[in-house]
Amino acid sequence: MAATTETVLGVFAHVDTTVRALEELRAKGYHDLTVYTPVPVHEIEDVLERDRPVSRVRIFALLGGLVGLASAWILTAWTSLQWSLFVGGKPPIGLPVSPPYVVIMFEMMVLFGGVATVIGMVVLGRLPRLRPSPSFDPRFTNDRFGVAVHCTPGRGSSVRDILRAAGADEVRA
Amino acid sequence: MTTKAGVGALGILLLAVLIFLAVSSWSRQPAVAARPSSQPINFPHNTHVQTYKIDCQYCHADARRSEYAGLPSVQRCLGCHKIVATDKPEIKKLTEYGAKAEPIPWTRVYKLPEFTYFPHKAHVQFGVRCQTCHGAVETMTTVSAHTGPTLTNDLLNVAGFRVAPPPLSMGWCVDCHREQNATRSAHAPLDCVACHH
Amino acid sequence: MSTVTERHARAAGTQAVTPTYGDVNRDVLATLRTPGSLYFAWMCIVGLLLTCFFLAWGYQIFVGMGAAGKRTPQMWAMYITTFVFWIGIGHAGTLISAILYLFRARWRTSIYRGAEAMTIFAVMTAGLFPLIHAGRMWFAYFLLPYPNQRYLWPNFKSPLVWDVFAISTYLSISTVFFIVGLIPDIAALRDASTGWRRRIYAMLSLGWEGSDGQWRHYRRAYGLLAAFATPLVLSVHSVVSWDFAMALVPGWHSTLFAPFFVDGAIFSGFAMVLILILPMRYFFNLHTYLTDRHLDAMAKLILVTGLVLTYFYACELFTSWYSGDHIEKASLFWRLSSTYWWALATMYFCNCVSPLILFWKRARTSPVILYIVSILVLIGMWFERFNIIVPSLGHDFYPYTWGIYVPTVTDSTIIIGSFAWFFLLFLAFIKVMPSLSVVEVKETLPAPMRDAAHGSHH
Amino acid sequence: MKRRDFFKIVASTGAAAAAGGCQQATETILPLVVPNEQLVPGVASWFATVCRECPAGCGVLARNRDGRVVKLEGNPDHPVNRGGLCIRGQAGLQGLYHPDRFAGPQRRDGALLKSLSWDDALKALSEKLTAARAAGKGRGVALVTQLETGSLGALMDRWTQALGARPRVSFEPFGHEAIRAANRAAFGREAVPYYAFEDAQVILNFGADWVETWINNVALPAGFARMHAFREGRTGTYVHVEPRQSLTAANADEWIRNAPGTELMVAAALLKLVGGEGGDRGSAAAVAQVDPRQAAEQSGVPYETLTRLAKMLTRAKPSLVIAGGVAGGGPDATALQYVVSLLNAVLGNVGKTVRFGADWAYGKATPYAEVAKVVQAMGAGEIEVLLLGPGVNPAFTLPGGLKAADAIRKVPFVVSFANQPDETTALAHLVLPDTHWLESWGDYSPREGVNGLMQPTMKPIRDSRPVGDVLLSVARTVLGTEEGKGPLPWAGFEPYLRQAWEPLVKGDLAAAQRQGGVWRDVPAAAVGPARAQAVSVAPAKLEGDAGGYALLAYPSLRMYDGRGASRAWLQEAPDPITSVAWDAWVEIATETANALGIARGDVVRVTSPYGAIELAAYPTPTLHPKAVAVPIGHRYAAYHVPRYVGSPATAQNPVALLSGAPEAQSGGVQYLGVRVTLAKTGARRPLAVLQATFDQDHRELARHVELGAAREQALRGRTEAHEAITMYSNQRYPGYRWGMAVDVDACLGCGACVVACIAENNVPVVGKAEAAYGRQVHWLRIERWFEDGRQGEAPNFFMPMFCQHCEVAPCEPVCPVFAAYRTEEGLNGQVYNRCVGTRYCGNNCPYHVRRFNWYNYDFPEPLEVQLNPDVTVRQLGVMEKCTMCIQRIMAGKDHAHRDAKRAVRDGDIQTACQQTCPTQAITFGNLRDDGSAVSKLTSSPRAYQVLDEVGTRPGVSYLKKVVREQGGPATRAKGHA
Repeated sequence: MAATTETVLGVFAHVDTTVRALEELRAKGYHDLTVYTPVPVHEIEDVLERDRPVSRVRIFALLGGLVGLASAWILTAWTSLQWSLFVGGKPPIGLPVSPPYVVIMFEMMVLFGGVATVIGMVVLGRLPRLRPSPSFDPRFTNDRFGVAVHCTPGRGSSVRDILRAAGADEVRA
Repeated sequence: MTTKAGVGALGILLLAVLIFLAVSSWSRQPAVAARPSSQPINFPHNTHVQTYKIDCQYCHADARRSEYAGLPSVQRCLGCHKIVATDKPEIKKLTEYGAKAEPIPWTRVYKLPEFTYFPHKAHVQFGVRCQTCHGAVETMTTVSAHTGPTLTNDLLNVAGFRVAPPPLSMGWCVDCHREQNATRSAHAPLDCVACHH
Repeated sequence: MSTVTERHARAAGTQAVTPTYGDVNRDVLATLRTPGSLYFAWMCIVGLLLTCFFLAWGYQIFVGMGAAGKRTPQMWAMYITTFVFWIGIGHAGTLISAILYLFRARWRTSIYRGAEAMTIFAVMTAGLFPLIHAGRMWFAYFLLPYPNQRYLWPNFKSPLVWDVFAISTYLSISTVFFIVGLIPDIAALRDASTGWRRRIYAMLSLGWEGSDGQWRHYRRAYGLLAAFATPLVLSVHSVVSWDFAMALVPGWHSTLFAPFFVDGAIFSGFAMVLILILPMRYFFNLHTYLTDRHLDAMAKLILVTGLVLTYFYACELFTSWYSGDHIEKASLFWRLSSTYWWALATMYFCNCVSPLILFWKRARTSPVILYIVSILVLIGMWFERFNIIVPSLGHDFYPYTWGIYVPTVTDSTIIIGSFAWFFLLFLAFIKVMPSLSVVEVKETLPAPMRDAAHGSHH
Repeated sequence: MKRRDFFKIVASTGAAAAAGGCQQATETILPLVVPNEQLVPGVASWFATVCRECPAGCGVLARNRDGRVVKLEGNPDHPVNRGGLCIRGQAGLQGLYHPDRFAGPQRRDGALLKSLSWDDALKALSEKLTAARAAGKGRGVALVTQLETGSLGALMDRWTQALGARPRVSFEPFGHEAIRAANRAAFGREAVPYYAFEDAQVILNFGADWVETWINNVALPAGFARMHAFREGRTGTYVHVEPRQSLTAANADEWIRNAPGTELMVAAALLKLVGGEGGDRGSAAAVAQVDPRQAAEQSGVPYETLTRLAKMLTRAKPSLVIAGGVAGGGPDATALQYVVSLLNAVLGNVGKTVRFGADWAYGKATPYAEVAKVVQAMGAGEIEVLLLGPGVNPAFTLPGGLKAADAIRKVPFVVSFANQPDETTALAHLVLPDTHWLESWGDYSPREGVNGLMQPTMKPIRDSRPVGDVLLSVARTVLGTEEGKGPLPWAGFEPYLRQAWEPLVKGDLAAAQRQGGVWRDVPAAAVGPARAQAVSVAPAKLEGDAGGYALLAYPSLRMYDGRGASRAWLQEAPDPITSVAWDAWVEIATETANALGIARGDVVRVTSPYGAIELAAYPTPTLHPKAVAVPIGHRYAAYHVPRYVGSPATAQNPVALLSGAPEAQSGGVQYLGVRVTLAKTGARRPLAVLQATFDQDHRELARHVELGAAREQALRGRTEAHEAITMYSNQRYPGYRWGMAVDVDACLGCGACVVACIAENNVPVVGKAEAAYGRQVHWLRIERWFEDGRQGEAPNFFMPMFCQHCEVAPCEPVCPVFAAYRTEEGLNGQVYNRCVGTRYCGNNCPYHVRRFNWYNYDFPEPLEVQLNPDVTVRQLGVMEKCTMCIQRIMAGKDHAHRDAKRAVRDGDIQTACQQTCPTQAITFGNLRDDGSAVSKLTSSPRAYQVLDEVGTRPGVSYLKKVVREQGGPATRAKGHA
C-alpha cells in the first residue's frame, strides 16, 4: 500500500485556511483525504460530507434496541412459564405481554441499543488502534488542524503546492 | 489489534462469571458425601444384596412407613450374625457393640439440607426404587454419595445447555416429579412449600 | 489558592478574554497537576469515614439486620431513604449531558463532565444500599436471571427486580456515555503527557486521532446515545418511585410518584452539581469556563424544579385529603402532627422555601448563597425520602403494629459512610481525568480564523 | 452462611430415646441397639398423660418424635378439657426442657449448691431423718406438697405415718377455701361443686377469673362457649362484677365496676331483691337488714342495675351465680360465697347449674390456715426436717405477712424436690430433683369420677428421680426394713401405682394408658335446703393507710401462682388485657395516675403494711380509681437474665404485700386484704407493650352485630357479596383450597393458641427489649379491641390475627425471588431458603403478620431438643409467618391419601391453634368442599374479612362478635350488621 500511494500532510492553524485547502484539493480531484481536527468543525464537515453516506452507526443502534426488546420479552415470558406461579392474584403471563414486564423490556432495549451504538462507533471508527497512524501529529488534539492527502506517487509535489497556497503552516510527506 | 483488546475484555468477563458461579454453587452444597473408609464397620452392601439377596427394606425397615429410611438395630444385625460368619474381624466388632449394648456410630452419607423435607414413605410406597436416588448400592461395598450441584453443571446451564442436573439437586428432583406426573399420572407435588417448610 | 488570583480571574472573566484552543488544553490539563496538602487532608477524612462504614457493615452482616434500627412496621428505613437519595443525585449528570445536549444548550459543555462523573459515582453509591439492606445479602444473586440447576428465576413482576434492571442499565449507559465523551480528551491528555502516564492514556484513548472518519461516527453515536439516555433518565427514578407506588401503604400508593420523584431527583441532582462545581471553580481557578452564566442557568433550574416540587407536595396533601379514604387521611394527619412532624417541617423549609431566594438575581450568581441553598436542598431531599418511608409505614393500615423507628449507631454510620464513599471516588476522579470537556469547551469557542471575515459568516 | 444455623433435629433414630433424647443432629447416625416397639424414627407417637402445670388436671397427649416430646395437645377423650389446652399447659414443655433444670442432686455449700451423687444425697437425707426420729422429734419432720389427689399423695401419707412425721400439708395458693366453707355453712357439704356453665341462661359472676385460673380455665370456657356463643344457639347472658376489667370481665356482656371490697354488699342486695322478686323468703331472711339502695350507693353500682339484674336472674331458668378470684378473696370472702350459695339456692340453681357430687379436687387441698400453722412451727423451731414436694415454692407464693422465708431459714434441714431452682431451693440444704411430670408415672383426679393416669412420655433428660422412689428408698433405710416388707414394701413408685390402679383397671392398665385414665359418671349428690343465717353486710375492712388504694393481687393467666414464670414462652406471650410481655406491672386507674403524675413505665413504689415492691406503672381506664392491681407470680428464671431481660427486675410478686392472716371463717389467703400507697421513685422501666393501641380507629377490624340483627340475618341467610372486579384471570384450585374461619364471638383471648403456635412452629423467644421494639416473631397474636366510642367497656373483642393467606396477596408480587407465592392449594407460601430478606413483603402486608429474623435467635440447651423436626428453624435475615401448619397439612394429606386411601376430610388436619382452643373459635378446612365446617362458617351471614376494602381477598374469615342488647345504650343498634 505504501508502495502504491504516497501521503502528504499539511498542518493548519486556522479553520478557514483548512477549508480552503480542502476545497482546492477536491476541485483538483483529490478525494482520498484524512482530516485531523481537535474538535468537530462544521465547515470542514460540510466540505467532506457532500459525497458520503450518513454514518451507519444508527443501524447498530436500531438492531441493538430491537434485539434487547425481543430478548426481554422472551426472557420474562419463558421464565414465568417455568413454574407458572400466581403472585398477588396475577397470572404468570398475560398476552401479548404482561404490563409488569414492559419495564424490563424497555430497560433491556435501552441497554442493548446503547451498547450496540458504541460497538458500532468503535468498529466503524476503526478503534482501538494501538499505534498512531503515520500522518498523525500530537498537535491535532490540541490546536492544530491536519489534512493528509493520499495520492498516487509522483503527484505529491502538486499537492504540497495546493496546501501551501491554501496557507498551511507546515507541509511534509 | 482490535482482537487483542477484545480477548482481554472477554477474559475478564469470563473470570467474573467463574467467580460468581463458584460462590453460588459453593453456597448451595448439600450433604457432605462421606468417604467409604470412614465407617466404623466395613459393611459390604454388595455381599448382602447380591450374594444373600436381602431386600433393602429388610434392614432399612422404616423406609416404607417413615420420613427416614432408618438403620437396622444392632439386634437385627446380630439376628443373623450370631451364627453367620462370627469369626470375621468386622463381625467381631459388631458383636462387641452388641455386647456393650452400644449403638454403632455410622457415618452419615446422605444428608439433605435441613430446609428440605424429604419423606421416604411417599416415594417408597409409590414404588420408586432405592437405586433411583442412591445409585447402584448393590454394587458398592460401603455406600458413598456423589451428589450436589456442580460448577461444570452451572457453567453448561449458563452456556444454555439444559444438561440433566446432578442427583439429589433440586432440579433433579423437579425433573423426576414432572416426568412422573406426565407419564404415570402421579401426583408428585411441585409446590415449593411441599419440600421447603 | 490566594484570593488574589481569584480576583484576577474574575477580572479576566468580566473582560471576556476568550481563551484560545491552546489555553483550554493548558487550563484543563492544569487541573491534573499533583494535588496539594489540602487535597490529601480531605482524602484522609474521607478514608477514615469509609473505614467506619465497612466496619459497621461487617458488624451488621455478622449479627444480622437487628443491628440497624428497623422493626415492624418500619421494615424499611434509612437505608432505602439514602438509596433513593443517591439515585436522585445520579440524575443531574445524564440529564445535563443527554437532554441538554439534544436541546443544544451550549452552557452545559463546561459542567457536564463533572456532572456525569457525579452521576456514575452516585449510582455506584446507591447500588451499595440494596446489598446493605438485604437480610441475607450473600444471596443477593438470586435476583439475577441466570440459568441454574434449580430452574428458578427472579419474579419480573417485582418492582425490586425492575430496580435491578433499571439501575444496572442506567449505570452501564451513563458509564458508556461518560467514557465515549472522554475518549477525545484522553487523547489530548495522551499527547500532552509523557512516560508511563502517556502509555496508560494511550491505551484508554483507544488510539483516538480525531480524523474526520472518527469524528463522523463519533458524533452520530454520541447523538444516538443521548437519544437512548434521555428516556432512561426519566425512567430510572420512575421505576424507583414504583417501589413505593406499587405498594399498598397509605402515603405510597399514588400515581403521582413517578413525576414527583423525577423532579425531585433533578432538583437534588443540580444542587449536588453545584456543591461539586463551585469548589472546583474556586480551587482550579476555572472562572473563565465556569462563568456566572453557568451558575445562573443552574440556579434557575433549581428554582424551577423546586417550585414544581412544591406543587407536587401540595398535590400529595390535597389528594390524600380529597380521597376521603379514612386510612389515607389518618396517615397524613399523623405525619403532619405526630412524632416526625419536624422531619416534615425540615423538608418543606429546605425544598420549598430556601430555593425562593434564587428569584433574586444576585443570589443566582453568588457562590456562597448558591452553596448554602444547595446544601439545604440536599438535606431537604434526604428528608423527603425519609418522610415518604418511615412515617408512612409507622402509621399504616393496622393499629396493632403502629410504631416509631429509632436509628442506631450502625445504620447512621453506614449512611455517613456512603457519603465518604462517594467523595472518595469523586476526589480520585478529578485528579486522573479532565473534569472539564476539552473538546466541547473548544466547540463553544469561536473557531480560529485567519481573517475575521471568513470566521463570522457562521 | 453457616449451615448449622438452619439445623433442625433430624433422625438420630430411636437411639436418641435410649440416650435420653438430648442428642442433636450430628453427622453420625446411631441405630437402636434394641428396637423400640413404640417409636418408629420419623413417625410421631402419642402418649396420654395429665398436665400438672396447675391443679386443674387436664388430660394431655404428648407428641413424641424420635424419643423427644416436641408438642403437647389436649386429650380429646379427657372429660375435663375435651382436647383443649390452656396457655400454661402448652408451655409445659419449657419446664421439661428448662435450661436451669438441676443436672442431679444438689447439696448446699455456703451460698451455692454443689452437686453430689444420688447415693450420698439419699444417705444424707436418711441420716437426718434417723437422727430426728432418734431424738424423738419424729413430729419435727414435715412434708409440704402441692395438691396431690392420687397415688403419690396416698403414698406420701403412708410415708408420713410410717415415719411418725407430721401429717402431709398439700398447699395450693388458690385453694378456694371460701367456697368450701360457704357450702359447708349453706348446704353442709364442704366442696367445690361442679358449675354447669353450659346449662345456665344467665351467669352472674363476682370476680371469679375463670378465663385465667379459676378452677379450670379450659373446662369452664368450653362450657361458657356452649352457653354463650351465638353459633350454639343458646345465646345466654354473662354479667361480671369486679373493680378491675380482668380478661374474664372483658368477655362479659355487661361488666359492672364496683368499688373494691363491696362485692358482698352487691350480692346481698341482689339476694334481697331476688327474694323480693318472689324467691324463697327463708334465704332472703339472711339479708333482711340489707338496704339495696345503700349498697348501690356504697358499691357505686346503680340501683337500677341491681333491680335489672335481679329481674334477669329470676327470669332465667336456670341461672348461675359464682364468686371468686381476687374480688372474691377479701376478708369477707366466705360471707360473699355464702350469699352466692344462697342466691343459687333461691334461684333454684342448686342441682341444675350448681352440682354437688362431681366436686372439683380443690376440696382436698389443705386450707391456707393449716399451712400458716406449719410455717409458724418452722419459725418456732419445731421443724427439724422440712421436705418440700415438687411444685411448691412457699418462699415465693406465701403472703409476705407470713415471713415464710425467714421461717424456713430457721429449719435445720430443708429438702426440696423441685427440679429447677426457685426462691425455695435457694434456702434448701438438699435438692433431690424430681422427674418432670412428662417423665413420670402418676395419676391425678381433677374431679370426682375422673382419674387421669400419668405415664412417662420420654426418658428423663436430666439425672432426676421420681419423688415417690426417693421417699420409699429413704424410708426403707430409716426404718431398716428391706424391700417387700414393712409398712412401705414397694420397690418403687411405679409398682405402687400399678397396685393402686388395679381395682380401677382390672388388669388392663394399658387401656387406661391409651385413654389417659378412667372416668365414670358421678351421681349428683342431693343437698338439703340452704340453711340461712343472717349475714352482716358492710364494705370489706382492708388493712393499711385509709387514704391508700385497695390492692388487687390477682392470679395471672400466664404465671398462675408463679409456676409459669420460668417459661420464656409465657413471659413473651403478652398479657391479653394489658398486652404487656415480660416484666410485671402495677395497673393504676388513669384518674389516679394523672393525679399522681405517673406515666406508663414510671417505676412506682407500692407500699403495704407488710412490705413494698417497685414496679413499672400501667395506667388504664378500666380500673376502679380506688384500686391498684398487680398480677401474681412474676419472677425470672436464672437463664432469662441477662439474655432476655437486660437488668433483672426486683421482687415483682404482690403476695409479698399481703397479710399473713388467713381469712377468718375459711382460712384462705386474703388476696384483697390490704390498702397500699403509691410513690414515684423517679426511675423508669419501660414496659414491653406489644399492642400499640386498643382503639381500632373506626377501621372495623373487629366487627360486631347486635343479637337481634344476628338472629334475623341467620334466618335470612347471607346477602351475596359483590365480586371484586379484576383485569386478571382468576386462579383455579385443582385439589384442595385451605382456609380458616375465626369466630370472634367465641374467642375469649386466653392466648393458648399463641403458645401452641410457638411450640409447633419453632418460633424463637426474642426477649423484652426486642419484643418491645416490634421485633417479636409470634406468628399468631391475640388482639384486644374496644368497640369504637366505647373505650374501657365490656365486651372487648379478642381476635387471633395471623397470616390471612390472601388470594390477592400484597406480599407476593413484590418479592423479587418468588419466596412468597401462592400455592395451588390456596396457601400463601413462604420459602425460607429462597428468601433474600428485602422485607418488602413485610412492609406491604396490611396486617403486618410477617415476621423477620433480625438476628440468629438461639435455643439455649436443651430447649433445642423441643424443636419440631418437621419445621425448619429459620436463619437470620429471612421472613417468616403463619403457614397454616403446612407440616400438619402435609402429614394429614399423607395419612388420608396413603394410609386411608381417600381425600382429606374435616378433622384429618387440625392446626396447632385450632387444636388447643378451649372454645373452638378457630376452624381450619377445605374451602372447596361445601360440606366442610370452614366453608359453612365462611358463608355464614356473620362472616367478614379484615380490611376487605383493601381487596386482598383473604383465605381467613372472621365471624362478627354478637353483642347483647342489655346494659348497652340504644346506640348499639348501629352495630355493623
